[in-house]
Amino acid sequence: MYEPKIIGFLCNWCSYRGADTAGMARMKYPPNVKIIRVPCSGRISPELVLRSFREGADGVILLGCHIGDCHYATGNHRTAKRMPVLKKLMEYTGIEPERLYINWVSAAEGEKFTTVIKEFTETISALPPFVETMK
Amino acid sequence: MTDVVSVLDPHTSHTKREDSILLREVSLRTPGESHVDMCIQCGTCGGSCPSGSAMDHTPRAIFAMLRAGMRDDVLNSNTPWMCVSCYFCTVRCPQNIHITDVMYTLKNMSLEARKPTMPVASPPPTAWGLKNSSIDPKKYNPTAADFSKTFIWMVENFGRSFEIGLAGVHNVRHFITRLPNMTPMAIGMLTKKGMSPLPPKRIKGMDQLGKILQRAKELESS
Amino acid sequence: MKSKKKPQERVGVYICHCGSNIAGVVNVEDVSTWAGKELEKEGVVVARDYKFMCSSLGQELIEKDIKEQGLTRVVVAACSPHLHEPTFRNACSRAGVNPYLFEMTNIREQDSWVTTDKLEATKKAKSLVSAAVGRVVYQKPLESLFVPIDPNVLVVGGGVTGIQAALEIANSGQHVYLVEREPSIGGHMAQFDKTFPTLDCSACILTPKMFDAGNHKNITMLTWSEVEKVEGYIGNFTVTIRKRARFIEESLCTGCGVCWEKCPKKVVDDVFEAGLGYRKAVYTPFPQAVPKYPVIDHENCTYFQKGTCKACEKFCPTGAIKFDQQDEILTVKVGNIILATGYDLFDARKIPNYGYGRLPNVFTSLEFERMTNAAGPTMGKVVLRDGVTQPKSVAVIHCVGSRDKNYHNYCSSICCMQSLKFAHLVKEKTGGDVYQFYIDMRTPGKSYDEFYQKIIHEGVNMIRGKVAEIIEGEGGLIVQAEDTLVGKQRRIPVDMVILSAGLESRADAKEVAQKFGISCSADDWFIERHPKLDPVATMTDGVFVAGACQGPKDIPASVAQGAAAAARVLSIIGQGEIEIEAATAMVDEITCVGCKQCVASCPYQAIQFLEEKGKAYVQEALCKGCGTCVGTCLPKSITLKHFTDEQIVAEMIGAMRVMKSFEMTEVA
Amino acid sequence: MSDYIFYPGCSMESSAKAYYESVMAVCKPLGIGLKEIEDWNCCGATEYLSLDITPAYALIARNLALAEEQANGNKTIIAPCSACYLNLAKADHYMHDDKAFGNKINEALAAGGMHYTPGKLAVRHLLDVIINEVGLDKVKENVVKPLAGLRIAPYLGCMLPRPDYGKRYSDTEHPDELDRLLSALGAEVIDFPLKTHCCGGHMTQIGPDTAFEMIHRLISSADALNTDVIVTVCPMCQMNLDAFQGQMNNHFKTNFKIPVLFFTQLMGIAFGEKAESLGFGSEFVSAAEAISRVRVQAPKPAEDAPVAKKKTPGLPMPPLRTKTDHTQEAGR
Repeated sequence: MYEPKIIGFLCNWCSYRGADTAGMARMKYPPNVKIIRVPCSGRISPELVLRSFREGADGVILLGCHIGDCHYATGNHRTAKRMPVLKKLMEYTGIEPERLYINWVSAAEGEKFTTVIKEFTETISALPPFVETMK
Repeated sequence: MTDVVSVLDPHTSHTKREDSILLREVSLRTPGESHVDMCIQCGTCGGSCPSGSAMDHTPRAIFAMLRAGMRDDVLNSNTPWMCVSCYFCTVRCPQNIHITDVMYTLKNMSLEARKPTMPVASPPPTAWGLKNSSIDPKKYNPTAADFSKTFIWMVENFGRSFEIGLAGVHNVRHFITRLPNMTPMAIGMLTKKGMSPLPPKRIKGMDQLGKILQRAKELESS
Repeated sequence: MKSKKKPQERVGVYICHCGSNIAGVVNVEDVSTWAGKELEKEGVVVARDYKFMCSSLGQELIEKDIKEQGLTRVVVAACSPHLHEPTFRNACSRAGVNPYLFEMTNIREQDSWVTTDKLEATKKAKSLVSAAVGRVVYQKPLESLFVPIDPNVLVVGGGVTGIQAALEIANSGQHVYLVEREPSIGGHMAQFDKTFPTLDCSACILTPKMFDAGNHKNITMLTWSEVEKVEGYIGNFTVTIRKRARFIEESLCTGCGVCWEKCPKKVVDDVFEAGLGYRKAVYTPFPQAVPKYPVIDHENCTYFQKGTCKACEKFCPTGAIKFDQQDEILTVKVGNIILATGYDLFDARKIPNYGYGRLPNVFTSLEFERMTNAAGPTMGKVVLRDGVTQPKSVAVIHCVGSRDKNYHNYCSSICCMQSLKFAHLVKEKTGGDVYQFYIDMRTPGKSYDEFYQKIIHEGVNMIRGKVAEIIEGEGGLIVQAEDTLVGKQRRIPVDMVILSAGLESRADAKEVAQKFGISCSADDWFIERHPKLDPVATMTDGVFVAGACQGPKDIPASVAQGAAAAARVLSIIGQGEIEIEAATAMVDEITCVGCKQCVASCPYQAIQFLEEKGKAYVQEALCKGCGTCVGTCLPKSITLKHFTDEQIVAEMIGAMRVMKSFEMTEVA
Repeated sequence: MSDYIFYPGCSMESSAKAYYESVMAVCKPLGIGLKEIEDWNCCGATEYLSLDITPAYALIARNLALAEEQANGNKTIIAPCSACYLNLAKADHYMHDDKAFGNKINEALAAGGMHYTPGKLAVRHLLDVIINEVGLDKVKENVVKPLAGLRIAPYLGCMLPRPDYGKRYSDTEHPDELDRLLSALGAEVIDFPLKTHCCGGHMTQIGPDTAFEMIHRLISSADALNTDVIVTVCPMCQMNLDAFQGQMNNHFKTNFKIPVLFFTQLMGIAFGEKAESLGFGSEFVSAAEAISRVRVQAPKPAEDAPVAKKKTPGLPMPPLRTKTDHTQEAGR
């Protein structure tokens, strides 16, 4: 059993605060996800996701505001369009598309945040380490 | 000097640990997420219950007793046995507690507490002969449990139930004085409804069903 | 994305114990020693742990180290940056380090509070510190831009909260646009007869405030109006308001009331009279309405629907009726916005077992408020639905739709006191029996519990139990509940039932939140910036919330919030100018290929395309720093300051460095 | 004609033969093909659950496993008895909801060489299928003898609308499905306030006094509303209200005589089927008189019609919630 390394890109306005909400409610989740705060999920370019894998991540989770709730009005619309394409590309190049996960978590949804993190960590744990798949 | 604890009501001497054990046991034995620990004692269940008047404690009180770890009192109560499974409490409960399902669990537990002297898959005795148990047979109304047992005895032997036999056996045992009252109805069942007084034909897969139930019982007790 | 040679920086790392909040789970001493040793090659020269980094002593520690050790970068591992990032940025700034050379990492909300295993938590803290150190060396000093603040203010919602906020601001000499959806300001408070616990007359205390607001030289009142669009940012909002056609020429109308006297069309008034009374098709909701001008409800007006009637026009002495009036679209410039949009009453018809809507003599709290109001549909008489019979016994049911996972999980906070008030009013007006069905009596507040005791003394029957069902029977209604203190089911026959329905967020709360760029909680209440310390601000600078739109509240709390929001706005106006986002995007003109993808992606139209150069250009004052353009730019020509690829990659490498080193030690 | 898997349940073989016959008679014209599960066993009613939870669910699940085996491409099990319907639905729900529990039950089934995939089949009651699959238009097409003038109290009992795991009914306390169906047959449908209250269930056997109390509440309420016939969807409800009406009368010294029929029996009448083929005559309180009125379509005696209350100009009532209200909320 290995400890998967997961990079979590979280929107500063919603999901990062959702993670804070989970903390304030003392909900528990596995420590594998390393959270990187970004102003908006739309900031994350496909290259950054791929770079995470190159630097040794086993999974990448990208959490933004619910569609319609974006702090910047439409930043997350880009995420919603961009990331499914990236997943297809990953599949094409032989990276399991499950290694990238996109969801919307608001500042109030501490519980949803916890569930999402738990489930994603489980998913990634079930996969072999990323470096092994690339051999 | 008298020990302070000894003069207190026995329930107050429960440790917190014991209390939560009972609540957790009920929760674990109920399928799905029963939310039994979430009760806020609002009384919606007790107010909704159509057979509440026949219960010695309202369902709400039972939940409080579970929380207090009052195992014997809960398992001696007739409350679960009076439940008619109308699900009013379940859909109205503001805390989404699956009250009807919890009542089934409590019935299971209540019978289990009497198990050493009680064969299951046969027409059961009317008196329990409980000697080494804290369960008080006098406080306990065995009619309901008995009805369940008679019913199951039929299912386990034929694969199907038949009402007239069931009602007959049951009433002879428990409501012998009501029989004169019942006779016209029984005759009606036979004549008007054309029901047969004989047991139903056994299902073909009786062997298979027996094996399944046997395995299920093992799983239950494990 | 090519990382240049690592800059030589002197980094200070500070680990906060936060009392036992962090130190109780994370081994902070271990983290700081580790950082001092293992991260030395990353530039760490000082690593300390301290009980409370946010205390003045903790801040002084940083300032001292900057001066004495010549730190060029600072990392604090403590709580969420949403709480203390400004604190530490200021500390750095005081000691001469640009605030953007500071990085904060969250080892409380996102580590010690969410991780059970102490070793795991310590390891995660190390990983987070390593990430922050990795990033901070790539951070660049940034200078903030300052923009002037427009002193005008927009207040949305003309209930008691909005009126209070508007008056506070207007009295200080600033101009306020007060927008109200209904024909008159006043809100829910105008509908009530008495207020708890003092039982003073609601109208008597509200109408003077309404009058003041209506006549204030600094308040532009826009009733029968709604905000359509909000653009801009703190200090510089442009707001588009639709002023719906009243079909009344305000400059001519004297409010004499002839029009509604003569109007032949009677309509059930489901807003102000809560469905219990009638109004005409041309109406003011109530006699003391502010402004005094009526509106014509064109959906019900005979002329608009059938083409003939015009009774109002015929009788209007000043010729103020204008059937051809059109909606007006106004654009106003404001610097700050206060939302005070209030609440909706829970729809009691959703609870089938209470029979509201099916059983005539089941009333909601708002209906009963109108019934007891001397100016209401029954002239203040408490009667059954037939309009004449006085009930001999009344049941008041608490927590209708509140504290119930099937409807709303929260406590509506006002219903206990409101129900006790109803009990008093029924007793006073009919002398009948009153039964209060409650789950828990919640009377926190000045003089509230004393009021409860007074009501018990008046002989009200208190039954602790949530009502299971209300059915017709025994010539009236039967209320069935468990009296939980007795442990028995009770069936109590009464003539009338009042449902103390809970408060819920406005049906369009989500839309409104989107319009103003703020967020809603799971129950659709507007979310404040901090539940304790910043209750009226929101995550969007310049937009404030006050009153029941943020959560259930009684009148005193709403008024206090209205005033609080006004104070916050005035303090911003007093500053004259405001710092805006320094982390803006920037185009590298050398690599830009002029594809214009970024122009289309920008939510703020902040990116211009310079035709003559064939390059994109970011207008910094408009850029809000979301970085969507960066994610879109194919040749990677756009950088978002403070969130550059270099910084993000360094952060992730830093984080994973620790995970890797641990794996190795575990294997070894 | 679409096919459904059919689980009749024990009562249909004995006390509720009338239900069985009438179900068969009305399903045909509605295009509902019923394929009975071969060698099904009793669902255990509420009794087995009281005794031993795991075997109880295993007992129910055997039927689900048989149905899955014999499904032949069909996805829906129709159970006409409310208790059977709920038990089957409940087993499916919990096996799906609580994975560990589902595995346990499947482990028991494996002892008999069987398996059920939770969530594979939809368990539905006949009423729900008629309303939501077949549709009332199709029902109306088949009506040749409208039940005009017959005042019916629709009575659903508990286990159909509650807890309603599949969210198939409009409400858990005042659903309108049966009302709409009976209206489509041309009957005069009473807004029966106790339509989902309890019939007494097994209390007739274990605590008759309580049961009589509950039956009395239902029957007297129906009587106060000038009901000609109470219509049920469940053999247990029918039995309790019909067969125990006499004993209840003795207990309370009352003399109610309200016939209690299955909804399919009245559907059959409206569809022009012969009363004999619909199991009429097997009820304790004879429905002959009530039905004869429909057959000759005699107008109702004036004095029986409800006296319209003179409307005084009272306070307005809130409007009733509509279907659109429900759907709009679901969207919120």
